[in-house]
Amino acid sequence: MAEAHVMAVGVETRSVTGIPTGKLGVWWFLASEIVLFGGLIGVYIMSRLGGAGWSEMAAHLSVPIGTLNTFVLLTSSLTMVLAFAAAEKGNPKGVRTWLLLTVLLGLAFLIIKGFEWSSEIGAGFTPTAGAFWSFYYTMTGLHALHVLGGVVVNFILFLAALLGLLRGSEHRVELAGLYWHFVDIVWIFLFPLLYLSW
Amino acid sequence: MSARVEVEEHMGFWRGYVFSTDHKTIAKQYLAIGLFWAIVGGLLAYLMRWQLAYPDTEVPGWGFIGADFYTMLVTMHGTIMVFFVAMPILLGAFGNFLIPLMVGARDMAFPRLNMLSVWTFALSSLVLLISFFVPGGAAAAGWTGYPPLSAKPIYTGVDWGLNLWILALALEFASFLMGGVNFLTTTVNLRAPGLSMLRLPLLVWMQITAAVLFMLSVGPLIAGAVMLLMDRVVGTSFYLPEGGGDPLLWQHLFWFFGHPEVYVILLPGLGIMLEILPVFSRKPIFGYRPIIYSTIAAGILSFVVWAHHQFISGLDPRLAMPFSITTIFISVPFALMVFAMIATLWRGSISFPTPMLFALGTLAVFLVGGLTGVFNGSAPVDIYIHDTYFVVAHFHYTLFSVTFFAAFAGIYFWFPKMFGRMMNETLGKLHFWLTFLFFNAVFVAMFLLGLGGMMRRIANPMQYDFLQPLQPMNVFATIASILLLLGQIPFVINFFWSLVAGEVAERNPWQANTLEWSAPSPPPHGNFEIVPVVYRGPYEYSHPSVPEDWLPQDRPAVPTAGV
Amino acid sequence: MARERVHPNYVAVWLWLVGLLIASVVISYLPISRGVAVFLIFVAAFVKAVLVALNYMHLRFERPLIYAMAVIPLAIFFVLWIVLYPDIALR
Amino acid sequence: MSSWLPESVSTYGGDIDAIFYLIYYVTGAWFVLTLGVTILFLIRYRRREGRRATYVHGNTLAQSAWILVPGLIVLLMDFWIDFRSAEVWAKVMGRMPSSDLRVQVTAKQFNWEMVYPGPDGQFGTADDLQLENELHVPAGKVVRVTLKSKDVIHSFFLPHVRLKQDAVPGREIEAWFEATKPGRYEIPCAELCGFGHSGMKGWLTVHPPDEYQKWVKQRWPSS
Repeated sequence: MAEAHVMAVGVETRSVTGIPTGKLGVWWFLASEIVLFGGLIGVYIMSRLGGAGWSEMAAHLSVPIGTLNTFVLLTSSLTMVLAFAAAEKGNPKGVRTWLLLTVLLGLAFLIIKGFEWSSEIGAGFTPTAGAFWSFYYTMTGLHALHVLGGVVVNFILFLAALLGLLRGSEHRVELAGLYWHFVDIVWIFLFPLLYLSW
Repeated sequence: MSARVEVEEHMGFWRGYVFSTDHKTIAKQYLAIGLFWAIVGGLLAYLMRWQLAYPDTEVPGWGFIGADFYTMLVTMHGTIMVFFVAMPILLGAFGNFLIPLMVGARDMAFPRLNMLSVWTFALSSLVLLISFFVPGGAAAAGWTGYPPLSAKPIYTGVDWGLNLWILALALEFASFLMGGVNFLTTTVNLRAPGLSMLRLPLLVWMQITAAVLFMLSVGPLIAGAVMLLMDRVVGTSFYLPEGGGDPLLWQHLFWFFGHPEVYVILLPGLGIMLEILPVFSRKPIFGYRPIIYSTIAAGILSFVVWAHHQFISGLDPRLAMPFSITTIFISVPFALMVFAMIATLWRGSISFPTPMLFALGTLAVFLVGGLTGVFNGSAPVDIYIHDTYFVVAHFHYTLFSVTFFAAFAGIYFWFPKMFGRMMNETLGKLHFWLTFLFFNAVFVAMFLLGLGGMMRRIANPMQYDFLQPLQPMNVFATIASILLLLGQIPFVINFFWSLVAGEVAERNPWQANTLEWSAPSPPPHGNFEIVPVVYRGPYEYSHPSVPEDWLPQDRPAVPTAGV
Repeated sequence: MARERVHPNYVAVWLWLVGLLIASVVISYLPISRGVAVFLIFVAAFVKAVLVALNYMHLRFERPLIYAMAVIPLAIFFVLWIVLYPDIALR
Repeated sequence: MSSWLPESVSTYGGDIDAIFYLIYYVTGAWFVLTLGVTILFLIRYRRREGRRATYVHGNTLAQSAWILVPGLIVLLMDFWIDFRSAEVWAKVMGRMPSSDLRVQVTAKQFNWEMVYPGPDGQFGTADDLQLENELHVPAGKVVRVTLKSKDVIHSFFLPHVRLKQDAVPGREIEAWFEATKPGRYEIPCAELCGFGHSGMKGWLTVHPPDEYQKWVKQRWPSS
């Protein structure tokens, strides 16, 4: 009886606005994330405009590796959205495949980033080697933590899909996707800010 | 059947009380942690006040206080009161308890996220508590943590204490971000049938505006805190000029958050007042819509005023006047809210139980806080009063009014709903008069000290010739502050005594209109027997069409009037 | 929600993204003035971000409330940028 | 109230105090009015048997005018305060008058280092003079202070002059004042700068012009 009562509490959901509650929650979370990365990027741009010698330091970054990593992350966004499309069409096999690919691409991004960091540190460009490097490691590090979080979430979803637990809650693929694409957008700006320009 | 029994029988102690997903239990957990920290913060204030009145003498019950220990006291008092008392009590406790009840929902939108939020906060509290006991002591760079003082251990002599301080704040922010997601989605999506946004109680409006302000302002500070921690631990120089950094950067990031944060605390406190005033005036709140528009205007303005904390910090002087103007303009929306509260009293039928006394006390105290803000907002006047006790007195008038007066009003008012029993009126009124009297004594004295030029955060005013004639004021403030602390004893007795032996409360002891009063006292898990249907706005008191002087939101079959 | 969602052509969007990525890398090596290059690179980044947000995050199909949640934060951190400019960039 | 503010001894101290009093009287009037009306209502409309509260919700424009019009008056008074403040701010912080004497003040935990350029008026030359915590200026002359810091943020506070300006490491911040009354005044640090913050202070000595010349002669006998 009590258990049923508790269940009733959990199951009863309302959506006054017509927007699913989960989606609303993720978007509120993303709103605060936008300000976080927006603020950090602003601080970087303004510090760089006010400082000297940043371009010389930035020139030591490897543009090919950065480009490759951008490509990896862009592609993982595609696989993520294809997983969502498969979920909506009721294609569990597609969901599994595309989610697994997304997880692998996310891991690939992290591994490439790890190699990049270690080669930079090996060349003496540690976080304390200059203002640019401090920002570089902080920004890419914070972003990589977000990627890691996304990989974990996507992997859990993949496991759920594998065990057939995702049936009836396919919308979670969309929610995880919103976060994943946001992380992708952050990188879309970090790449030119750190690697390409000025 | 009381909910407590049901919870105990069917969920066991751990799921019922500790790892509970029920928003009411979570609210009580926030309240308990917040009240614990309030006691700690109050004791720190006692130590500081003693040192200021009788410098370098033994504090009764403690011992001698050195200048470095005093700096730690200042820092931790501010941190605790803002982040670990005001936030958990006003948002964590009242927001969590009231939002689902007032919107007619069975729980928050994400109950498990809510549990995660309170436990993240508990962890954050633990980290802050540990920071007192690490070698070097707790953080001592001011609650604003300005680098370079905070960026290098050698400047303060505090090493891990300050790192843990940053960590505790980061966890606290994460906790309230999770809470904010819940507040917003619950209000937007889980409202009961018939409950449009313009029928929401104003407290809910205030809580969600606060949640939006918090979520949109805290991001840059989180980034800034990561950078500060990197400076301390990794050795970068984001804020250190010798490595190309800039100390002013932190001030921008801190106050970009810090000023909206003031309203994050203020608005829920005003929301409590706006709920209580109509109930005990037996009148609709005056100007429901103008109040909402004022709230939104104040929220937007709060993002463009932050540099008024930095007028003399080396800020580009051209920036000062725009910020001075926006700051002074923010008096308009708050003036409208105060006028609306006063207009609510007009031709009411006003009674004075304890919650009403505290609500009116909040009004009086907040009025002084708001008016003295104009002095700080005027850039030239700020040149003189910046970093003096005038500022200290000003922000205690604004923040003490909501954190304590409004919170006490809320506790006396919703105690029957939270715990199913009434609080004692005699003790309550005694508590109010002691608090009101001694609060004003303490902080009027501080205004005068500030005008005399006494700087903030100095451990010994007797070291300055120009402050020595003011010393009797310091002694006066200290005696008053000790009496203010002792004045809280009736509350503590009342709280615990009423918890076990208070008069059992009925469903709607104050004859109020909002939805929480149509749930049992205390509400069971799931809150309502049947989900209420809303027919009208929340403040239909003394409506001409009914013989009683109240008309609950969910009572059908009466022609709708007003909002 | 029973409303059937229109799916944009996700692969075509991806091709655009990759194309813009290559374009921005190429621009960074072109012998043109830094100002123009930086401008073009950030236009490309902005277009990429908008493409992802509209198509992959489905902002094209969302209600005004979700739009507001995406756009208002941009306005807010932009205020911070403006004030940081005279104080940090021009110090 | 005037007995609480320290005596003003600078040319712009009076302007700042004037704004202070303007705001004091404006907000004081609002305080008395608002609280007076509140107390009046509390007494007049207290609960009595047989009387029912009036149902007014204040959402129509005609009703809400009762709060909007006072709100508009608040706004007008805000404009008044803003305009007066902008004038004084421009005078004190907006422009730097041509100076008669320059001093470099470098803050460090927990002292003020005052560097005088000497008779040649140039810093970094052999005749520079450095004093710990002692600032000597003539009355009636514009003194330009260049604030620097060696470690953390300090704040250069001259309560009697109504001057306060943070000294930020990595920046050179200019401030100025013109003292009007000879005397010896304290220079506390107003920004938390560590455990020695309390007690970090220097002395500003304002000399009458002839006495100042004597002090200069004594310090730089060669000139």
